[in-house]
Amino acid sequence: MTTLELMTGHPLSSPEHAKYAYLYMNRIRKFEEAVEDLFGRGMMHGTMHLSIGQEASPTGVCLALNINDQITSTHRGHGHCIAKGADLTRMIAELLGKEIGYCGGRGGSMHIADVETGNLGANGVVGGGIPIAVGAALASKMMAKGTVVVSFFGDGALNEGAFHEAANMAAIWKLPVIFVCENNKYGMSSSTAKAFALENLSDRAKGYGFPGVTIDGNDVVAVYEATQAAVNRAKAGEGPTLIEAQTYRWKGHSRSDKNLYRTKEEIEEWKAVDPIVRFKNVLLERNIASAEELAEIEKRATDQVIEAVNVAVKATPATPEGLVEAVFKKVSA
Amino acid sequence: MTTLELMTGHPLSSPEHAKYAYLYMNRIRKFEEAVEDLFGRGMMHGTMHLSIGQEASPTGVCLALNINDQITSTHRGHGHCIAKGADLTRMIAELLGKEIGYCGGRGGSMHIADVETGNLGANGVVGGGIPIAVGAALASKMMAKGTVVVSFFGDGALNEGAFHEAANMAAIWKLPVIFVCENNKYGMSSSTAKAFALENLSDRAKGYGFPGVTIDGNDVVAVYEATQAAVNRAKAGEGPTLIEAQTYRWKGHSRSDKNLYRTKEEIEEWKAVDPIVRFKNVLLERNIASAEELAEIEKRATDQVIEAVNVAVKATPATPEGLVEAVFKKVSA
Amino acid sequence: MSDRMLTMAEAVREAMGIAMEERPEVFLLGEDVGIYGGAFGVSGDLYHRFGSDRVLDTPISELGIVGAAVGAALSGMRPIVEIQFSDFTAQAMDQIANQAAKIHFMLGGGLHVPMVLRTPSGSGTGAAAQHSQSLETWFANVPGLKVVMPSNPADAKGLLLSAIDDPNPVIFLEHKLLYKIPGRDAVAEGAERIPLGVSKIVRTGKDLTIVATGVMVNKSFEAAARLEAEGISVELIDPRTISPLDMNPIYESVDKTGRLLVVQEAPAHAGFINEVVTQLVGSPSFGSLIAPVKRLAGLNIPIPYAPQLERSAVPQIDDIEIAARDLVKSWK
Amino acid sequence: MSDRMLTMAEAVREAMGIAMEERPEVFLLGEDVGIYGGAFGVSGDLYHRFGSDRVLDTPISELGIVGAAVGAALSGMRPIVEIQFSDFTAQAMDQIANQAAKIHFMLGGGLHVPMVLRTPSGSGTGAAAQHSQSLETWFANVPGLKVVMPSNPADAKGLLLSAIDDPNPVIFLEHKLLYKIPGRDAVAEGAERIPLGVSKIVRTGKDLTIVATGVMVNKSFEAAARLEAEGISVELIDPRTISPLDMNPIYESVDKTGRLLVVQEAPAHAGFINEVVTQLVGSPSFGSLIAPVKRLAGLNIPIPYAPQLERSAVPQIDDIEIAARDLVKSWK
Ligand SMILES: Cc1ncc(C[n+]2csc(CCOP(=O)(O)OP(=O)(O)O)c2C)c(N)n1
Ligand SMILES: Cc1ncc(C[n+]2csc(CCOP(=O)(O)OP(=O)(O)O)c2C)c(N)n1
Ligand SMILES: [Mg+2]
Ligand SMILES: [Mg+2]
Repeated sequence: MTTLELMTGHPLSSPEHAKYAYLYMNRIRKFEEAVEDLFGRGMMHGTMHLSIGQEASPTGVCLALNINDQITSTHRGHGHCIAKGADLTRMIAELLGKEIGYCGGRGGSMHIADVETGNLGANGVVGGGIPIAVGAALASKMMAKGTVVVSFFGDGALNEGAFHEAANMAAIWKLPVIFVCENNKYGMSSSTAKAFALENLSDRAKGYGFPGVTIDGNDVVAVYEATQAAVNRAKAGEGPTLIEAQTYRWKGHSRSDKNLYRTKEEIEEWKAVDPIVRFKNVLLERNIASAEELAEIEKRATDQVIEAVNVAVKATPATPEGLVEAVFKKVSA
Repeated sequence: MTTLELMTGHPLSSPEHAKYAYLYMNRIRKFEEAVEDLFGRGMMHGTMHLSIGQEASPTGVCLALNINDQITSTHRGHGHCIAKGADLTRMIAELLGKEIGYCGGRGGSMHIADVETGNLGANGVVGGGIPIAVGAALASKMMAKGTVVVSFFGDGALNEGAFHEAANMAAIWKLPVIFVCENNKYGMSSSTAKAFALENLSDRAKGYGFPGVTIDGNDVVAVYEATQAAVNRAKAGEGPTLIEAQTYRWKGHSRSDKNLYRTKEEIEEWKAVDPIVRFKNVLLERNIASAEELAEIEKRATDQVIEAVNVAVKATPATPEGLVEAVFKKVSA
Repeated sequence: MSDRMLTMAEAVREAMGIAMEERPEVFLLGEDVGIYGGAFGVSGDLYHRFGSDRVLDTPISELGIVGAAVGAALSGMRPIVEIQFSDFTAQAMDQIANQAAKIHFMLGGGLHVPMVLRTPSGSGTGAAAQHSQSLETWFANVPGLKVVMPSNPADAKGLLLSAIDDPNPVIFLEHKLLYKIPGRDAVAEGAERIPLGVSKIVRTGKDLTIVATGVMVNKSFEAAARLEAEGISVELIDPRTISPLDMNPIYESVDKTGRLLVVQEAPAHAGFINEVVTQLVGSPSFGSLIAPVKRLAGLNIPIPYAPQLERSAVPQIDDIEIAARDLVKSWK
Repeated sequence: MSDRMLTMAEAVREAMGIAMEERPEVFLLGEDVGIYGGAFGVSGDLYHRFGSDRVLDTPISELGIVGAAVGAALSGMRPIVEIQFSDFTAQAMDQIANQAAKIHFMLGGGLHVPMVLRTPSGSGTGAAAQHSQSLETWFANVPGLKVVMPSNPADAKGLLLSAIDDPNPVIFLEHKLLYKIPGRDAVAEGAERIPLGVSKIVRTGKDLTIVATGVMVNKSFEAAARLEAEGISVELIDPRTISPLDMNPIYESVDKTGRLLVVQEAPAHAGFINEVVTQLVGSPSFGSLIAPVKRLAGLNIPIPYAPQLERSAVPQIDDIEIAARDLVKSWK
């Protein structure tokens, strides 16, 4: 098991928090690199959507959440899942179609859910998780749980009817939900410049009557702070917030992407603002951690991912037995 | 045939325009009263959604349109249909299930379409016409028709995903479409206060990046002026406008409404701002028409509706023959 | 006549009330289910009994409503969704078919979606093509959904209580024509459940088996009563839940009668009743048939508005009577 | 091998290109159909050939996209919509089923909707439950839609040209597994149409009739080739359009073979192939059957992700071979 004690709090509130944040960003990065490698070596099936370059957003958001707080995630969801505290081995095992995988091999990358850490699941449907998050927030309110729900989604998802209907319901019922739009500039090949007639996508919140903020999504501190403010608002019964976290995906949309819709220069520009390097520099500048300590954390992240891969590769493949029975949950007598 | 020459222009630009506007508001009112009566006498089937109290909006909007401009309409669509120039006899005939009805008895109140006057149809689906209007506007742009499309819909429809997706597409492609939201304060029993967290519903346009205006929807002049401005914008290639026309339906939502969700006082308040009486007073105050002339127009409207009913009642009922063949348009060889 | 001769609307309301009393996590949400009492009056006074939190009026946002129910169901609640007309499940199909139906399986079994989606179905009210569809086939073809089509108030009550208990998403299709007429049988007091997945033999007979769904059960019952007079004895079976489908009573019946007529309101083409035919044809009871199986279904047309047109679009009692008589007389 | 051995992606692209050259009112819209060339590379270079107005990239808004196509179709254009995965027609079902399918009929015949909705369908790519469905039954049960399921590039080209010509909405389901493999037959040059509503006899035989749809036609063809070696002669029929459905070649075939196996990828329960069975059973050819009709279909489960699971979820060549052999050997 690679799961660690989950931490909550400002990434700069203590060296432990800082190292935790740094570790998690690195875990996500290393995990994604391992996934890419497994695909490249033909060990993995289906497709994949890597979030390399976007690690600050899940990490910063989840630092503002407790284990009972819930999230909904997306096709590009490995980072959300990891940041919320999922076990790397069971994640890799899922990607490899193993029995110990989070979905028993039935879901794959686009459907990983770790119920124990409050992850209601990645979702293969763009926008599909947003109404579900609102429903979870409704349950939180009805049951007076005191929890919040974060719905992660991309810029493209903002144009789905699902966002609209869910956002309005959250607004009128003042539900404890936070809409985190990871604006990585493209929905597949569709640039936000073409898909929106808005300066800031967070302006979309104006149409529903709740606040929208645009933040530097490659700055884990900014992400944390915006989320924490939204959590406070949600817990005070003031309703939802839309956070537009501006970021960038370094890799293609998925396996089949030829990157025809963007330039090499643009990709390079964004690589220059690597969220991991940026946070590292903050930690070094402020003397929160030494270069050696950070190198050690990077290595720990790598080791954890390698171990997860090793265990997962050796695990028993899922078998078709019982699939038909697995469709429905048994009615208890 | 009761169809008149259609007029375009400011309702106060000439006495003819003023009388035309007055006639049309009265035609709508009398038509709706006749429908209510036919229902009451058990001559009509299905359900009905009356727009009594809302006559200024279709009338004012359509004065800014030409016959080639298109509209999409709603379940509460008699007024839109009449204002766009449809034949009253064929409308009543449709409601009575007659062969000469606009839909040959296949559609009824919720589906009346008069292709010749550019009415793409009432729609039984809340929000259903909005994406269709955007598509018609896309065709107008692609074919360089120079026409505009108006989509009429209610306040309730603003919360459908259909509005959202259509509005954004219109915004990014700067399509010549005008969204006319007839805010009559309720979507069935659901008040705008409960269904929205917005002061003005026109603020919803802010989430898409095009203008939204809130107007007095019981003032035919205000409606015309707002529409004309939107038409100008649309024709200049500047894209859509959302017009929120504030109005009120005097009658229940449909047959089965017990009016439990609103007060008698509220209804009375709105009756006091009857759009027809208000326009009449303007015309009298400004000496645009005399009381006698206006009474004559009212009578003309009544007569036209009575004649339509008389002809329609006697017309041949639609028969089931050929229904199966009517599902598809014949493939031409 | 007992005072328990409820209408379907009353029976459904009673079941919801019982479930809400039994469990705090049960709640109803939908358009106009509150003070309005529901477009067809089904929720009635529940709003006054349970308050606006548990009888929750929503904006006109079907996709959002079903999504909210899915999310709430995943998080400890047990929502009952009312969609005002089954036609508007079209707006919500992603949440119904791609989310609710698949989550338990696809996410590995750790989550489940105890949600009931109730919605008025069918034609006969002059509401035309967008308010009159019978869409059960859509749901029946989606693995992960259970689909219930009660034909009478007594069944509706017991089946709905089971549906609410069920840890899986259940689509509950209520035929509009049944809302206002009392059923033939008294509705049981109390909270007795009728299990999902059990076909009901509505009347026994020996010459012909009719399998019908929804309001067609009632029409078939009338037709059978008429045929009785001429000595034709009809066995009528109502599957009640079409997913899962209980074929055994159908096999047994056909083994006895040798003749099968299947009846549904939905369009014939690719419609649900073909499932009954196909399962029968693939079963040993195939050998019991002494006549070709006959199908009666809605025409392949959108439901038209005018009453004379609307009637022609779906099977009527006469049609069932004629088809049944023909099957018995022509095949000995 | 001729250079006209195109893949399905190439054939579909060629048809679109021809139609766009023939008529200025034809245009393609959908997510990433432009410079990206389509999620499955189907639109390819059309963007460069016809420009961004006629190969129109849209936001991720399936309901809006189909609605825009409906509105454009009503107003003189002839849109081809690409929905990236057929699963996301769920988002657009209102515009598909409640609007496009009904407008011509419901509005009295004065308007019509010449729109083609193309979308990749089916499993086999490891994309799991929300990207692998076979939803043809939904569309086939909606009056007013034509539904095409090409099983090979040559048919796809000719059928798509007819679909674009058609004044009615056509749902065109392209199986993903066929996109990248060349068909067995060369694709004709030019713009020849293959009419909708005509079943194709893919191979003739005398012992058994197989009716299969989509990629199952190809799997059945392989199975038939294997069975040939053991002296079992299979007649294989591909309906190609399932709505309207051309049953005559199927009747004739069953009259000859006396045995029928129907095969589809979609889940069995309430699935389309039941229509074939039911029509047959209600026809005079019922009397020609010497064996019960057999059905092979997807399991009633969401499509799972892992390859070993995914394979088990839908019929494979072996399954078809075994079922076919069994039918012939067990029923003489
Ligand atoms: C409803 C739906 N439409 C289309 C797709 C295909 N698709 C998958 S991801 C994607 C782009 C999503 O863009 P965005 O929301 O910005 O997320 P990102 O991929 O950039 O993280 C598309 C179009 C889908 N999965 N679901
Ligand atoms: C998609 C959909 N959902 C629900 C309904 C049922 N319904 C018909 S009219 C109506 C209220 C519509 O309110 P609004 O848009 O404000 O129009 P108004 O009736 O006030 O003119 C509802 C809920 C419907 N016809 N379509
Ligand atoms: Mg994006
Ligand atoms: Mg309203």
